[in-house]
Amino acid sequence: MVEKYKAQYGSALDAQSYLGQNYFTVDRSLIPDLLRRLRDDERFDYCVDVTAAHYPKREKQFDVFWILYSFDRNERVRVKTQIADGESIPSSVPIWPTANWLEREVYDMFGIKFDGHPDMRRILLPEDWKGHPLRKDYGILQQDKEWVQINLGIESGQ
Amino acid sequence: MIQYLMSYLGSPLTPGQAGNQLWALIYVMIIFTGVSVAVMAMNWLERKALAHFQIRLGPMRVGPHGLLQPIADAIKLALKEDIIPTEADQFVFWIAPLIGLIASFTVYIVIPFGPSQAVSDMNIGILFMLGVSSLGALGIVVAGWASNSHYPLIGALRSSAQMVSYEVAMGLAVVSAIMMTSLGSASTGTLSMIQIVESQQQQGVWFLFKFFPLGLIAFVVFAIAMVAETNRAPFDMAEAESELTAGFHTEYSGLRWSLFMLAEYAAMIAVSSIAVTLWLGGWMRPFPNLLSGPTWEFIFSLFPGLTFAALALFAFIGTVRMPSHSFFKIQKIGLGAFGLVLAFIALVLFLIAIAGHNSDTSIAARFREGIDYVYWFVLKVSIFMYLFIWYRATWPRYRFDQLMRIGWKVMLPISLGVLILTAIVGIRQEIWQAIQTLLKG
Amino acid sequence: MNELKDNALPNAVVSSSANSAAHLDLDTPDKPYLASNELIINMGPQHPATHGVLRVILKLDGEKVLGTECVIGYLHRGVEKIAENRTYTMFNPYVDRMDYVAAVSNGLGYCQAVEKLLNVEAPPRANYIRVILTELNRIASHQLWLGTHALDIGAMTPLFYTFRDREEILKIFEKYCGARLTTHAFRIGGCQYETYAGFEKEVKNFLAFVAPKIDEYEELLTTNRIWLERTKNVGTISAEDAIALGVTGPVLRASGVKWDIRKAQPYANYADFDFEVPTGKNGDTYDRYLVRMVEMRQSLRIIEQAVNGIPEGPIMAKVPKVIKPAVGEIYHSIESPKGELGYFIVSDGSTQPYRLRVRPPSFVNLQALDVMVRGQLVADVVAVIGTIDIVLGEVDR
Amino acid sequence: MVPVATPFFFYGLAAAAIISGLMVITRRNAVHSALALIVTLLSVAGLYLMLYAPFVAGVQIIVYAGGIMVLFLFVIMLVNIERASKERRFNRMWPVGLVASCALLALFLSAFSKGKDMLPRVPVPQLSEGINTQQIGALLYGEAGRMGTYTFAFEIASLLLLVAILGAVIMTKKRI
Repeated sequence: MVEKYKAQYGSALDAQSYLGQNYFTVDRSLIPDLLRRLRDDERFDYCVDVTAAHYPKREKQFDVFWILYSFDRNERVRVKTQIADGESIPSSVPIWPTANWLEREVYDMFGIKFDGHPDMRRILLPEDWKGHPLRKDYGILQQDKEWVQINLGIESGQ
Repeated sequence: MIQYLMSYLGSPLTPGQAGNQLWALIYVMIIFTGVSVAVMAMNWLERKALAHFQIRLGPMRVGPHGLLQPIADAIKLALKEDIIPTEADQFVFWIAPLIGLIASFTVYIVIPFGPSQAVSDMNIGILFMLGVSSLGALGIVVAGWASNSHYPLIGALRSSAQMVSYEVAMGLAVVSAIMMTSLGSASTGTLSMIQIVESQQQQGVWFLFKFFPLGLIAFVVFAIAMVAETNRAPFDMAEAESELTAGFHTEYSGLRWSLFMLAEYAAMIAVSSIAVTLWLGGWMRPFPNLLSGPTWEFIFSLFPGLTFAALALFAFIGTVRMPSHSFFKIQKIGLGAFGLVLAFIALVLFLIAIAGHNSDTSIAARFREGIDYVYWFVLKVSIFMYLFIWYRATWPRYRFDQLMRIGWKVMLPISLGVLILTAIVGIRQEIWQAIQTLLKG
Repeated sequence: MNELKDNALPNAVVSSSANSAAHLDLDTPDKPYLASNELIINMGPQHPATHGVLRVILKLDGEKVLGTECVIGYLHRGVEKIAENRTYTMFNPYVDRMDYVAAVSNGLGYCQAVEKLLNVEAPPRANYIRVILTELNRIASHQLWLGTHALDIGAMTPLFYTFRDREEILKIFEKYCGARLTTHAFRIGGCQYETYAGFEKEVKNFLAFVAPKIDEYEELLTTNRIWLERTKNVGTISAEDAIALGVTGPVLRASGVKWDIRKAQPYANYADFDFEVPTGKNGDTYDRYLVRMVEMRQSLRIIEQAVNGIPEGPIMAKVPKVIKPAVGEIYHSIESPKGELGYFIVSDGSTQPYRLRVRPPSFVNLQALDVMVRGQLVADVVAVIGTIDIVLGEVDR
Repeated sequence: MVPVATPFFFYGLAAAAIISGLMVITRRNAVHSALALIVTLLSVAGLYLMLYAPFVAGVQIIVYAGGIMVLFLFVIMLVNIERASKERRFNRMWPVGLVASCALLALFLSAFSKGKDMLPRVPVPQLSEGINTQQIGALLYGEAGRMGTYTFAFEIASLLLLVAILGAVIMTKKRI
């Protein structure tokens, strides 16, 4: 499987393994394509999770992860790609409907937009909240004081 | 004065028939207070019985074994802030609980607790009952609408549809019982509640067992429909708390809310009374024809006293079994006093029974009779009340469409079939004769 | 025109939620005069049957559900953000606060994920203790689910029965680690506490106690006509849909997919035990109920085997005092009572996780609510919410 | 059987019927109208009772006030009330209504002025309250082998109702 994809995509794809867990590090341009092929050809029919991590010091600030599982092969694989701040990424909702809320959560927490997502709104935080809490530059005690004052009527905003 | 009392007690007529307005008024007041107290007792009983079904204790703090809990509840509800939502239709919101309450209390006019122990014996008694109790649905519907909120509205829609549909099955079941009154050897049909019971006595059979199993089926249909009519579990769609928070009375609070509860429980007692009157021989004691004679009369007239004595015994056992901690001191005294009151009532009842046995025409005899009638009637009704609680503890709730399906596709055909079969079985001889003449001619 | 129509809806319509309900397609074409309206009902966040602070916006035609929209996040505490600011050891108690009904499972998943990252194994005795407690917790979680689910459908009594029996489990937890709900029972590398004296006996007593109780619940419900009518063919989800929506746990198994991480990718020492993975056929509420009932019994089997086979030995592996995993990332998941509970940890070599992601089963399963209730009635919504078995602490984290 | 305060009850009920009848057509809110209609129906039921026709009164309550009005309310609640109440109450049709009611008034007045001569002079037999129900039964269904006066009309009416029910079912059900 790995060889096949490596041959096709060349240097845009890199397969690695850490502590027995396999993952692909791929270029952003491969994203909807590779995921679709993983599902259709390799039977990774269950998208366990979509998530991200923030590296503010890097040029491409975000790592986006897809954790996939195949019922047939009883095997997990991770797909990982890097994108810059403000850049958007194709949504995987057409491939796995379950990505809907997961991508919304990523958007909510990191501010990464997914193109083609049917309902790109915040999910856990209120719609008009400012800031994306899981970015590293968002302090742990930080709050959207303005929102709290307006919506909850708490003067101190805490 | 005594003469006057005597003349009334000796009269076999209800105050309504005798045209005695004063007595009628007194009766109305007695029934009103009686029903209110019964509702309170029912409230306590329901919480206790439900609790014991569910391996818990229920109210234990207010009074011994929570006996004073209904009073505490009543005070709490009366003192609570009465909230009317700003967007609600004020007038309708205000009047809705009253409609329900008036409807469910008005039916008590015709409920016969004995041959003369009713406010009035209307010639259309059962029709009046069904009609007035169907007005109770209006209270719920209007309450749900007036709250101007979604859950009450859905609750109101559900309950109006439910009540109207189950009224049909209920009415047909009632008709088959009424039909039985005209199918005795020497009886004519009647709608009067008192005459229905008397007709059962004449025919020597409770309608439950008449044309077995037709009477039984009609009774079961009625028993199911009456649970739906009163919006009780498992048909409590209108106030399904897990779906509609509280259904039609979501926006109600305080006294107004308690009026709804009062109406609901009063309606429960009322429909149970209909069932008792129509199928279970009303006020009659078991086997009034078979085990007749003064001795049997005397034995059966001891039952009220025995019941109270048993209750007193329970209270005394409870007093003894209460832990000997200073905390329980007052409760212990309270329960003991309660037991004493019960024992005293039992004693009075025994005395009346004995006095009534010895003289046949005195006030005591009349009293004994009246007590017997009311006792058996209340006993039968309380079996139904217990069933209501039992249902609630045991069954999940039906879904609305399933409820309607049962109402229209199961209950209605069954009750219609029972009605037709009752008629055929009732006039089988006439039919047989007609066939014979047809064959001859 | 639209304004008029909105006015016509009684005031319970959530005007403030206009934007969150946007994709429900509220702008239906104008209806003729005296037409009946579609109702928009706001169920929750304060509603007796939404199991906490879930808010579901229902679009109804009469009583029929045309669409739902879940609004979540009322319980959001930023667990993942907290993790980035705590050391690995300090974060351990926080995971108990996610699925507080199955806190032991959460702790197990987290501890094992970090152990994997450190590349250590918990010693066998610790694994046995972990399995016993986790399975006890699974029973407790299912009991709580059963009670509340039955209450949603209108049966009051099972709630009290299940809570009575769950109490026994909580007593064992309390004796073992001092806490009943948020247990913090395990440590990274094993267990902190040795079992107390008489632990085995008490667990065995519990097994003997609870098996007839499960029969008791089944007696009340399994063949109850009303229960059957309320749960059969309600909230059906096909196996394909369930997989596509990432549904896991009993909900997936009830749809006929025989997949349990305990069997598929055994963790701890589940490979040593003999147990069945129950599956359903129709994927409806009733099948999910049956699957969970069987699961409780299977858990009893596992516990019995574990209690009988518990070995002597250490309960902690050799773990450094300061946990400082090497740079790398790891995903580890376990079968929590609700489904696949995963932890994805990115380590940058420091004492704190660089990024810790929790893959919550309730959150993902809740997504399937819309598929399950479309076209059903309002009463079914509460039944389905109950049957998915969500814990809002885990959905919102 | 002495009637109590008959004139008082008669005028009270009549006034209640008329006032609530007026409220039915003047209230803007359909639910208020419906409630007023219930009061009207109940007052009429009371009038029936005064005519020693308890069965008719009971049926009036059970069918109209209890059954039909609940269904009315059911329908009204599903309907856009706020909008209906914003519409003008007396619309373009009011001249027609005025003419019709004037004609009706004229008819009543002429009947009243001609007085009792129009009505048969035969005294109406005073029936006992007790047998009212049986008499209705006899009229509708017949008794002792004899067909009742209105048996045929009654059956025709029930057939009509059945047709109406079938029509309603067909109209609402998309697929039979």
